[in-house]
Amino acid sequence: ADLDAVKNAGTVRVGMLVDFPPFGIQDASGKPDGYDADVAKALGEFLGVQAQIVPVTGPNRIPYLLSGQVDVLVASLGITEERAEKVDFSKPYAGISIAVYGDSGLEIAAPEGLAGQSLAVARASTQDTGVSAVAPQGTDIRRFDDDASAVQALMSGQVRLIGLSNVVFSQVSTVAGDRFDKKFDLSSQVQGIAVAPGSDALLEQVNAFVDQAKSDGTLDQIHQKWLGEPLPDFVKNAQ
Amino acid sequence: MYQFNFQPVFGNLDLLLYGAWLTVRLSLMAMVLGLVVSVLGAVAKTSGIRPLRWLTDVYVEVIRNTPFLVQIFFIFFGLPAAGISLSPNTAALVALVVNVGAYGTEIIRAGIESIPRGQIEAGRALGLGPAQIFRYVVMIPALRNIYPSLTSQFIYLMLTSSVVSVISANDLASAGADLNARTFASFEIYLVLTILYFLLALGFSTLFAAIRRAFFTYPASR
Amino acid sequence: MTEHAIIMRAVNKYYGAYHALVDIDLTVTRGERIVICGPSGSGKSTLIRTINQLEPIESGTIIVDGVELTAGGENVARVRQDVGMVFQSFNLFPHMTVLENCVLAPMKTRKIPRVEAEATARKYLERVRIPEQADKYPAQLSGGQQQRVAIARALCMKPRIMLFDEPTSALDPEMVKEVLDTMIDLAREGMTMLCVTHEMEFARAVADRVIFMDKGVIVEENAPDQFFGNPQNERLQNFLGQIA
Amino acid sequence: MTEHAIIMRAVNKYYGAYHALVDIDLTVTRGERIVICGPSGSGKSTLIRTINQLEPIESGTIIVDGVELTAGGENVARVRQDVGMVFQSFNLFPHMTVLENCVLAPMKTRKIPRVEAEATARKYLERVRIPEQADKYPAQLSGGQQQRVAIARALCMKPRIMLFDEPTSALDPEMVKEVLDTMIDLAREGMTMLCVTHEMEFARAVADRVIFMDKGVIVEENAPDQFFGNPQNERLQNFLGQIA
Amino acid sequence: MIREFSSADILFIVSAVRWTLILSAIAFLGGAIGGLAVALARTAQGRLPRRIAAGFIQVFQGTPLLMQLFLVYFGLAVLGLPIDPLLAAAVALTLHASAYLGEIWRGAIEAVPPGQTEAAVALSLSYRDRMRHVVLPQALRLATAPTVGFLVQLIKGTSLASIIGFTELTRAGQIINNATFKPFLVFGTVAALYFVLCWPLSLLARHMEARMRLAITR
Ligand SMILES: Nc1ncnc2c1ncn2[C@@H]1O[C@H](COP(=O)(O)OP(=O)(O)OP(=O)(O)O)[C@@H](O)[C@H]1O
Ligand SMILES: Nc1ncnc2c1ncn2[C@@H]1O[C@H](COP(=O)(O)OP(=O)(O)OP(=O)(O)O)[C@@H](O)[C@H]1O
Ligand SMILES: [Mg+2]
Ligand SMILES: [Mg+2]
Repeated sequence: ADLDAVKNAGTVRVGMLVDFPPFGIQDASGKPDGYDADVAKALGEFLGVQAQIVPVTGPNRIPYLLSGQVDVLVASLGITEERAEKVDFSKPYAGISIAVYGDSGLEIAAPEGLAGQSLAVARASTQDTGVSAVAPQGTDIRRFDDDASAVQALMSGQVRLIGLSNVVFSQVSTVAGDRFDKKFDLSSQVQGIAVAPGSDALLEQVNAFVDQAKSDGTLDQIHQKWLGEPLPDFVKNAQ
Repeated sequence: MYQFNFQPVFGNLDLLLYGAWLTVRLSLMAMVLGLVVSVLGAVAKTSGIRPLRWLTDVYVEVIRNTPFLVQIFFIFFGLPAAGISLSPNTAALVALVVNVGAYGTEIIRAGIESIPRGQIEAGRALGLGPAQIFRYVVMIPALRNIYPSLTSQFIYLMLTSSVVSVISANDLASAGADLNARTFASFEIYLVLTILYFLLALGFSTLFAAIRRAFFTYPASR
Repeated sequence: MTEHAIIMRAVNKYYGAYHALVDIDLTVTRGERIVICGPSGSGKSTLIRTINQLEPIESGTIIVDGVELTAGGENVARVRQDVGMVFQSFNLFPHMTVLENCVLAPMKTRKIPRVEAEATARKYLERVRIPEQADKYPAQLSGGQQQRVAIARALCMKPRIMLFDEPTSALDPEMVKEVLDTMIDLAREGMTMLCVTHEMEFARAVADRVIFMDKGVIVEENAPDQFFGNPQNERLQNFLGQIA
Repeated sequence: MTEHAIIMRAVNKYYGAYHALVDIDLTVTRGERIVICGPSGSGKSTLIRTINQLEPIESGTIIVDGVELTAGGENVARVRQDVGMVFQSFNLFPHMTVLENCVLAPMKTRKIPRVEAEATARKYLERVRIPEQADKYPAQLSGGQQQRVAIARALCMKPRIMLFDEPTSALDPEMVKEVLDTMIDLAREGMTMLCVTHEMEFARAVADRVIFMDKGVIVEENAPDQFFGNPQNERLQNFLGQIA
Repeated sequence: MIREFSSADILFIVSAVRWTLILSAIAFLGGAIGGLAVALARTAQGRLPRRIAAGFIQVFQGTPLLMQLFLVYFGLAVLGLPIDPLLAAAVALTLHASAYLGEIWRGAIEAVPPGQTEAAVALSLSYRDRMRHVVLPQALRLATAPTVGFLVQLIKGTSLASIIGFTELTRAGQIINNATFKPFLVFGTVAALYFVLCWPLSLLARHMEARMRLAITR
């Protein structure tokens, strides 16, 4: 829906993940929380409307947007070319870096080393695209429905490698100690707020919001709260 | 309004068709093995051996009253802890067999119990042993009596198999999901997936009807 | 080979608390033809079913063809091969053709090769006068034809004794005669037969002895002319009045 | 009210390609009692089932109680209320007590209040001599009792015509008599009756006319003494020889 | 950042049972009405209603519920008919349950011996009275056990409604698992809850089946 519709309704419906810590989680009372939730609230304030959060999942977040069930996605959606064909992205509001991690005993330093190994990723995630782009022939890429399942595959020994964001990996380390380490970086990935194609006025406002939140320190503050450091430079500087 | 564009789907139809083939293969193997498990389960349940009956009961009730998703999860992620590490496709097959085996056990048991006592007595009066009676007298009519329930359970199995993508096993649904991840043409993909599943179900119904004609069409008594 | 086909001594049978057979004593000589009658529920079926151990007994002795039936074991299987049984409701196997019905048991229990078993089967189908039905399924036959297949099936095991449990009572009147004629043929050939039936004509024609049961007890036992002409027991007199 | 209870003219009935009734002509006077017999598959059931339109016919005319049964429509419902039917297999409603079986149709189709319907039902249960069974379920009764309930249930609709399709052939020999006695009572009271049966004693006792069918054709039709004493048709002579 | 699996999580999962129950109830009510219609159409005299009902059953038994839910919710919205998720779930689940129940009940109706219908016809009962007083009560007895059995499958099947945004039992488990990485604890709890919901129903079905077998063999 475009800006008029949002203003008329008095609420902006924001799709976000609730199973992607620390960007989207549920707090102890079951309410959506996390980096994306705080950004969504700030966006609502900026637009002068109520932000109504709609929990979505990785596989169905784009259908939610395209079928008009939500107005915007603040759903840790990495900006990629393929996605940009379906949805319109704002300027980046967050970013993560993605890498291949795995059993500490494995000696792998570059994509070529993946041949003959099995590696877990969350289906349709940025790391899925990233790994698929560089993996040589003979890599057994196993696509799970979400990061949790992929991590579970790693932990239970079903795979020895995983494509994961730094953010999630740091959480894994707290449980698994030094059983796993980083093999090589894939990419850093910036994430954008997405609107349905044709919602140009809304997109303009969202971009204005992102600019303002970057310059007035709002995003730094939220990033600090959830990830323990200010918004990284590669996000600030990205176009 | 949304502009439908089937190009990404038809451009990759070969992937979906390959996925459909995987689903067919997975379901067929699960059906055959599941039938074996079901017959064994039903024999155990109707046998006089109490612990065996009790064990089968526990198996059947636990499986029938918990979701398939959880079952497949435990088989794939849980068994490695016990030293049994199955590949995704094998784990999917095992989970499906375990699942359909529980439903099938109950169905086939009902079939066995639907055989008139007189049939078994006739077998005994002819001097046939219990195993021979089961094999030659009971089995075919029992399967015939419950054939519709059994085959609809098999179709249900085929549809349920779409869940196996959660453990990264390959099938039609996961082919669709992969394509979705690349093209984001969700509606088009789901529509085509639904049609493909429908065609598979239709195909299986036709196959089952053919099997019935081949093996179970003796004239029914009036 | 003894001269006695069946000896029952002080046989008692219970269904739970119900006393279904009370102190049954019965001796059947080889080649003898016995008809059993009596009101519904009097224990006729139970009696003949104990003879091939379809029903276990609680006390007493049953000796069939010189073999004592102790509970279970080898003996039972051996005896069952020697004792053919024909049920009221035929109990043909519906998923097999007539011929398959007839060759199953000889092939599986006597290990007779198929060719030979089929030859025997066809011979007995001829004997019951339905050779042309060999390849049909039971459901395609009339009741009378089905019962004759059941008789042929039992004969294919070459039993020394045949048991019949109301073999004609599920049949249409016209078909009764077909089956009775078949049974009369068998009787003429000297087969030992026990037959539960209310067909009094049949009893008169072939029975050596007629037995009347009531409430699990053998109440009267006599040659047919005495049995029908001069019944002693009051219940029997009543019974004969009803079914005449 | 006409004097003719049933008139059938040139009635033909097919099951698919099978010609089940061939040019049937039959006139039944009010109060007449007719027995129909014939070999299995000869079309006896089919014939009486066409009279209350359980089977549609392909050509010809059937007039019941002055009402012509054209395909479907009001007429059929009206005629059915006047024609009671008793089946070989009783077909009592197993989930209702005897009394409920009897009052269902009068209450639903004739809109008779329950009290009155129950009074009528009890009267007819008395008539068939089982008033004490009113509150039992069918499964708790013997076959003979069930069949008498079926008769009472049909009578509760106060039909002018009763059709019986082998009402005693599913019964044990002892129970046959109970049911035949009930039917003889009814016949004495002047009810128009068509009865398929092989009970020749019954036919001799009550029938005004006996009809013999073969292959869908009425082959012979005569008063009982002629019918049994001096059968013309060869097939009938044969048939009588078989069932005697 | 990995949270411990806490009592709040258990509470969250337990409270998600609410949605599982609501969705099951809707599906069952809708399915009962739709299923009866399908079963009656499938056993009707006319060829047309029989064909239509057969086609309906073939389609909705032949496609995964997941896809049905997806297409009803997102598909209708894409076609310009935005639809409330609860309504979408109700529609899809009703169609799904109608097909299955219709098929179960058709079988039960056909299992009532034809003599019963003939006796009712001979007593001149109308179609309605015949169905209502004679056929359906008897069919009901045959149908209860498989119906309850299907209800168990339905309860588990409602987990698919998470694709259109319902946080019911299974989805709640996934969410908590993603935050805690304790799959066995989380899904063990989920499985136990399903078992608690379904097991009594299974017992009931089995009990009814046993009672019916007694009634029939009496
Ligand atoms: N399996 C069983 N459990 C309990 N009681 C039984 C069983 N089988 C038979 N009975 C009872 O034992 C008695 C004798 O039964 P049986 O079948 O031998 O009678 P029958 O003389 O053959 O009667 P019919 O002429 O009706 O066949 C009856 O009262 C019957 O109810
Ligand atoms: N629904 C049907 N479809 C096809 N053929 C049928 C059907 N009902 C009866 N028939 C055939 O019609 C013929 C007459 O059947 P009908 O039941 O009237 O015979 P019947 O004289 O009553 O025989 P019975 O003494 O065995 O009851 C038979 O050959 C039968 O096979
Ligand atoms: Mg008996
Ligand atoms: Mg008939």
